[in-house]
Amino acid sequence: MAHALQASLEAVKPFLLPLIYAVAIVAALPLIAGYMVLMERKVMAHMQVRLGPVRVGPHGLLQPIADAFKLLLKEDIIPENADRLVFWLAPMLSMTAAMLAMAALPFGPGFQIADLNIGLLFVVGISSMGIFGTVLGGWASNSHYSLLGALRSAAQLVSYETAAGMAVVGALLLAGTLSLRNIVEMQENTGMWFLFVAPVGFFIYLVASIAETNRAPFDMPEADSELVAGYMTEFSGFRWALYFLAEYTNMIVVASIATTLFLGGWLRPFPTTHWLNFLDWLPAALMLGLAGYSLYRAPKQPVMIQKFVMVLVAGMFVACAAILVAPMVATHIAGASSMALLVASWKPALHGGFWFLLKVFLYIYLFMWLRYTFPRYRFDQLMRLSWQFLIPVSIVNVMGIALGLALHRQWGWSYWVALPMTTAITLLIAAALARTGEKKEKDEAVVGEFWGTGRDA
Amino acid sequence: MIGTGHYLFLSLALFLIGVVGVVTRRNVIIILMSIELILNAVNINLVAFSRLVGSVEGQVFAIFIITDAAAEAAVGLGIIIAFFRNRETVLADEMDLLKW
Amino acid sequence: MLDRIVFDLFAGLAILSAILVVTRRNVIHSAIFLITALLATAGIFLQLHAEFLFIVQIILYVGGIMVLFVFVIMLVNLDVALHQMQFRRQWWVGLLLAIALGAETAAAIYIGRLGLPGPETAPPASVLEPNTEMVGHALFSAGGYMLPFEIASVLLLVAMIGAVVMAKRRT
Amino acid sequence: MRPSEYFLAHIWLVPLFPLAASAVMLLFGRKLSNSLVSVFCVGSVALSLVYGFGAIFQLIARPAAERVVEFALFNWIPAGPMHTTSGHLVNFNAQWGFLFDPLTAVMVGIVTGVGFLIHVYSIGYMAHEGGYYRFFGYLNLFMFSMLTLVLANNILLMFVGWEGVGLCSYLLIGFYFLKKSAADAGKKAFIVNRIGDAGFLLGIFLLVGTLGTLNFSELRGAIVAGHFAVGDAALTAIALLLFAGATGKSAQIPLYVWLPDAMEGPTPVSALIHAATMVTAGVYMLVRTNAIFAMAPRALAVVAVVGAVTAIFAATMGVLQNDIKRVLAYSTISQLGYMFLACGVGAFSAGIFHLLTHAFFKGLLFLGAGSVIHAVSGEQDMQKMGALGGKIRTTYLTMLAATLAIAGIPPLAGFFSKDEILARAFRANHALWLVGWLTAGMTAFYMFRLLFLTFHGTSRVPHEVERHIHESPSNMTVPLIILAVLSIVGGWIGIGGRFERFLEPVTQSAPASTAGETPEAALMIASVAIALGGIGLAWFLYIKRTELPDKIAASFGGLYRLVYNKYYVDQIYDAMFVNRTKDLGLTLGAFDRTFIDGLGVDGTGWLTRATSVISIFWDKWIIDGIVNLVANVVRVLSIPVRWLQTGRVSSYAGFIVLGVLVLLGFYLHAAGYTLANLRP
Repeated sequence: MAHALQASLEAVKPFLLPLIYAVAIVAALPLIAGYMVLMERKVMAHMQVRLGPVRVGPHGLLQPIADAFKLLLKEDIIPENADRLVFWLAPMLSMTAAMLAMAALPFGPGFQIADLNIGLLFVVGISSMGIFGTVLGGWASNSHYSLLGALRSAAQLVSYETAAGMAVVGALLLAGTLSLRNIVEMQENTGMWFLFVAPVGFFIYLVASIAETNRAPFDMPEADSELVAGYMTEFSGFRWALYFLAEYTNMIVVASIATTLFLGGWLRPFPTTHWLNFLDWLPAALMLGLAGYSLYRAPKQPVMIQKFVMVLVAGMFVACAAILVAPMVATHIAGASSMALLVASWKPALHGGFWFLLKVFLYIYLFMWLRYTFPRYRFDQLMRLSWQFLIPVSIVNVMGIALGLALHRQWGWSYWVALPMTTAITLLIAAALARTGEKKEKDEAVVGEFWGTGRDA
Repeated sequence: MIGTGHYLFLSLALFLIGVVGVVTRRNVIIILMSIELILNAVNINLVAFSRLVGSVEGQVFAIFIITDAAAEAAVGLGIIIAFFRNRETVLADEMDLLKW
Repeated sequence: MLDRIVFDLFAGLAILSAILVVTRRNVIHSAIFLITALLATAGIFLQLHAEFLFIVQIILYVGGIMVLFVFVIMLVNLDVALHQMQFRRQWWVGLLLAIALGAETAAAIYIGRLGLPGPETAPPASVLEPNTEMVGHALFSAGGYMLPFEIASVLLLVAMIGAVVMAKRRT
Repeated sequence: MRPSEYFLAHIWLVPLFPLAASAVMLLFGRKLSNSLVSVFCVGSVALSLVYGFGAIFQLIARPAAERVVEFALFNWIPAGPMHTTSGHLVNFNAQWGFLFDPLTAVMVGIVTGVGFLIHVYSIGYMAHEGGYYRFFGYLNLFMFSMLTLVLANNILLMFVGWEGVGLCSYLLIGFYFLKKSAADAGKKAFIVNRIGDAGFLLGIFLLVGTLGTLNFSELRGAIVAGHFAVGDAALTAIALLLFAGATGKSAQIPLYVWLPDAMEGPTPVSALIHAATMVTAGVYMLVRTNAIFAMAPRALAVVAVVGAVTAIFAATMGVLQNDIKRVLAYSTISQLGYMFLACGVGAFSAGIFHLLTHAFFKGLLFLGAGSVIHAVSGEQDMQKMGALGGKIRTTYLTMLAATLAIAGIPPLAGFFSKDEILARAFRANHALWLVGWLTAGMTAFYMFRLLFLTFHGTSRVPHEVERHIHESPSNMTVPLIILAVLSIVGGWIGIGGRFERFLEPVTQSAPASTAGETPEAALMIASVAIALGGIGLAWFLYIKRTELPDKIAASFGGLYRLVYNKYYVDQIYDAMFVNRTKDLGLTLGAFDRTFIDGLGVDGTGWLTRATSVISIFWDKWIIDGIVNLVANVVRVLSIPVRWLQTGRVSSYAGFIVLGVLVLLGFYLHAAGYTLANLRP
């Protein structure tokens, strides 16, 4: 009996850690998403010289919780003669796709659910299935706005996936592997993030990822001013919340991919240059700084409880700082005791996680920044950008990197001569393309007139 | 344990379902989908045999077949759109201009 | 054991959703079930240690072709089509033919079962590892399938142009 | 030919420039802008002007003995050996060749010079007309034909030009072909010319038969070689036939009727074709072939008489015309009569001389008339003019010069030439002189009548027209001035018989003027006197006592009406020829309808129809029967196939499945499997 239990435990063991991670991610995601919303609203507010939500909790810190409750308690409306099955299926599809993509992402050296040998393709493919959530949802709710939004988003996603895919291929060539973990390690060996080796690819991916997550200035599918709320028009309450969640999860996913491919995943800047080692102290310093700021804000709070909360937050930051510092100082304090060694062994995990999340959130912050800076594109302009600029440039980029690597490996050029040179060539071609594109601005793009969303849209 | 036979029967089943779809349905789009089913059945066969033989070539062929499927779908759907514009229908047995 | 479960799961899912594809009245539903069937097939591929094919199936079929299908369905969506007769008048003929063919093929396979070595004789999964690299080599090595690959790319190009030409609105 | 004489060597280019220009115009003219058209055409004419005058000067530069240039571009009609009626074996060969001698020089000078001036004038005159390019295309075509006519070295090539100018005249008279009168006038001109040309052609045939050559330079030699006596019947016949052609082209009795109507064409056309150049072709032809006429005194007598009669006859008609251009037309006819009179009395050079001066002042008169018409916005009736002298001064002065010239007032051009002619006529026959003399008086009278009615007296111009009476643009007035100068000084080249001597090489065979003193001075005074008399009468009637003309008209009612209606000649012609021809046509038409169509064609048709009944039966029952049988067989056979070919995708797919089924079964069977193998 006990033996069988033992055996079954043995059988389960390899799945144990991944299960824990998965549960953790699934549990944490909604919260993170909620706070991303809050962050977005705050950023928007400050960019527009407002305060943003401040009512619920100190600085509106509890706003997301309130929103979540509101959404959960709302009535769940399914419109008349909508296609019930699909209407029910669509939001889940989006959410599932987004969540599933998370499975292969390495948040830290050890912190990864499954290190697939096709990890990158897996993430790309799975997240590409998110389209169906949008399209089917738009179709199912059987409303013109929704259908139009759905069609638009389908077209948009398909076209920008191509560009993003080609951009990813660029980094793929550099890494020579599909396993995300190995990609990061590859960057560690190179001693340089791929951002600096293949900048063109990174920027293409940046633009494409914005379009893929339907965010301004590419938020055609849910352009509020044109199509009420696009494919989400008929959704409300919990289903709508699912879409919302999926959207922000997608943001995290694309940000993580970008981080992993171009920004060196969990690595600190220039991981192998030793005179920069002091950067290891940066996380702790940052935490302490934040703690100081919240302490400084604390007396300014109007209500007693809020003052209290602020102090609490400060304390939290200090604790984080302590946790981050501990592994680095453990050996110095407690000598080479086993305990100290154990603590010290946490360092890569903790710091890696910190750096990864930091980069991810910076990337997302960039999204928000762009959103409040640029006006919305016209649909045909959007399509033209993808088909007539991004995709050609990304293809050229792939060829350039391949050429550079060939020069490096076959002809033994220096890595740091070949790749910058090819990058320069790529940039030149891109500039030429941009020039011709401007000339073509006048006549309507084929896609635009095909979808009737040309000038008149 | 699963032998190659299982995969063969699976692909046979999918293939037959596809055939039934092609032969019996009137909606062209569904006919195209059934064709995709048939192609998938073929792919399963190929992969199963490549596993059996221990050579990767079967998978290569499967990739080629997927490429073909993509091309075929693109052209087929293009034809359907063009036809729909002219005749306002997608029913296969109304596409009988050949008859005359 | 686990292998068995996985296979039965995916195979059952594939066959079930395939049947639904052929029988549904609403085209969109058929499309959704086709997606399911394709995903199940992908699962089968995965079980056959063809990871690359698995992801190609998902990216190309599900992420590409099926999007195209759904797209066209929405463009061509006809409410009248829903109320028309979905099957041809001689549907039973087709059914009979299919069943006959199935019986015959099944018999053939059953007869030839002895020619098929059992799973135990099949080479270990490691033979096909690392899968992606092997496929890549087979595709791109000059001795391998380079030429067919290029031809396939030309085919895709031609198909693309053809599709555009046919679907573009004549103005 | 000397190497220095570039222009003489390239004389053949002169007609080519206008030909090229006209080709361009008539092919692509529609697409060209007016300015471009004018540049093309006037430019081409200017080029031929340069080449023409260059040639003339180089010809004059030669010593008098060698002033003949003849050469052929290519053999045109090499007919081979033939027998003449006089039994000579000659090798007939008509070349496309050019003859350039003093006579040609004069003609080329006139054609290119006056032609160029009139082209320039037309730029202004036609500026606001439709078919600008068409007009200039025709005009250049005319230049080509006329130059070919005068440059030809044989009658056949001359005839080509002759017909060419006829065609252009027809096209240009009918330029406003939407106007019925214009179209009719064109047709009339063409048909009347055909009559004359018929004579001309016969003359050419007879000439070929008699002399076996058509080259001008060989005529004299051939005549000498043929030992023809003076007054030889054949030569007389030839001469008369050629003269018939001349009467057609140069509007002599009885074929003059087309010229007045030809005034329907644009005024520059009247000036160039129907005053200066084309109508004088007849005279030129006579002088060209003077070798023949010299051998045919009877013919010459006919020419002289016809010329004299035409002169006075036309003059009388001109007296009562009110249409300014028609007056000029009749005046032209009568002046041509003068020229023929000159030729008739053997004064060929005098004829050419008058032709030259006449080209100047008559061209000027027409252009002036055009300018007047232009000024009073299209009015041609002199009754509605008057007192224009002050308003369009340049036109008035130039026309005054021309009128004086034509009236024969010394020292203007007309005086010299006309006086020459009268003198020679007096020498030949006093009656002829008398006629010429009277004509001179009438000419002076009606020309000044025209002048007074148009420019003097009280204005009878309607007010709305009067408001915008204006002088023509400079590109119209400049040619007027140049021509005025020419018609003043143009006659002086004849002083002391220089002109006659210049023409010697051509007219040498003219019968020496019968000796015997002629009172040159007296004749001179007489002609001047009658000219002045005519002028005075005109002044008296149309300035002094303006009411008189109507009184006179009333008192001589019958005569007046007779003359006013041009002696009813047109009506007579209609009655005699035109209507008879029509009747003949109708009769023939009726014959065709009844006999040819009715009996022949329809009858045959009916017969065929009748016989075809049989073949109908055959086709219907036998042929078609077989065809239908085959078709039916095929149809019956095709029923099962049609059942298979549903044309539906799905069913074809079904058949494919069936095929797979059968094939697989076959293979299994071939592999020797049976259901027994299914047993485990």
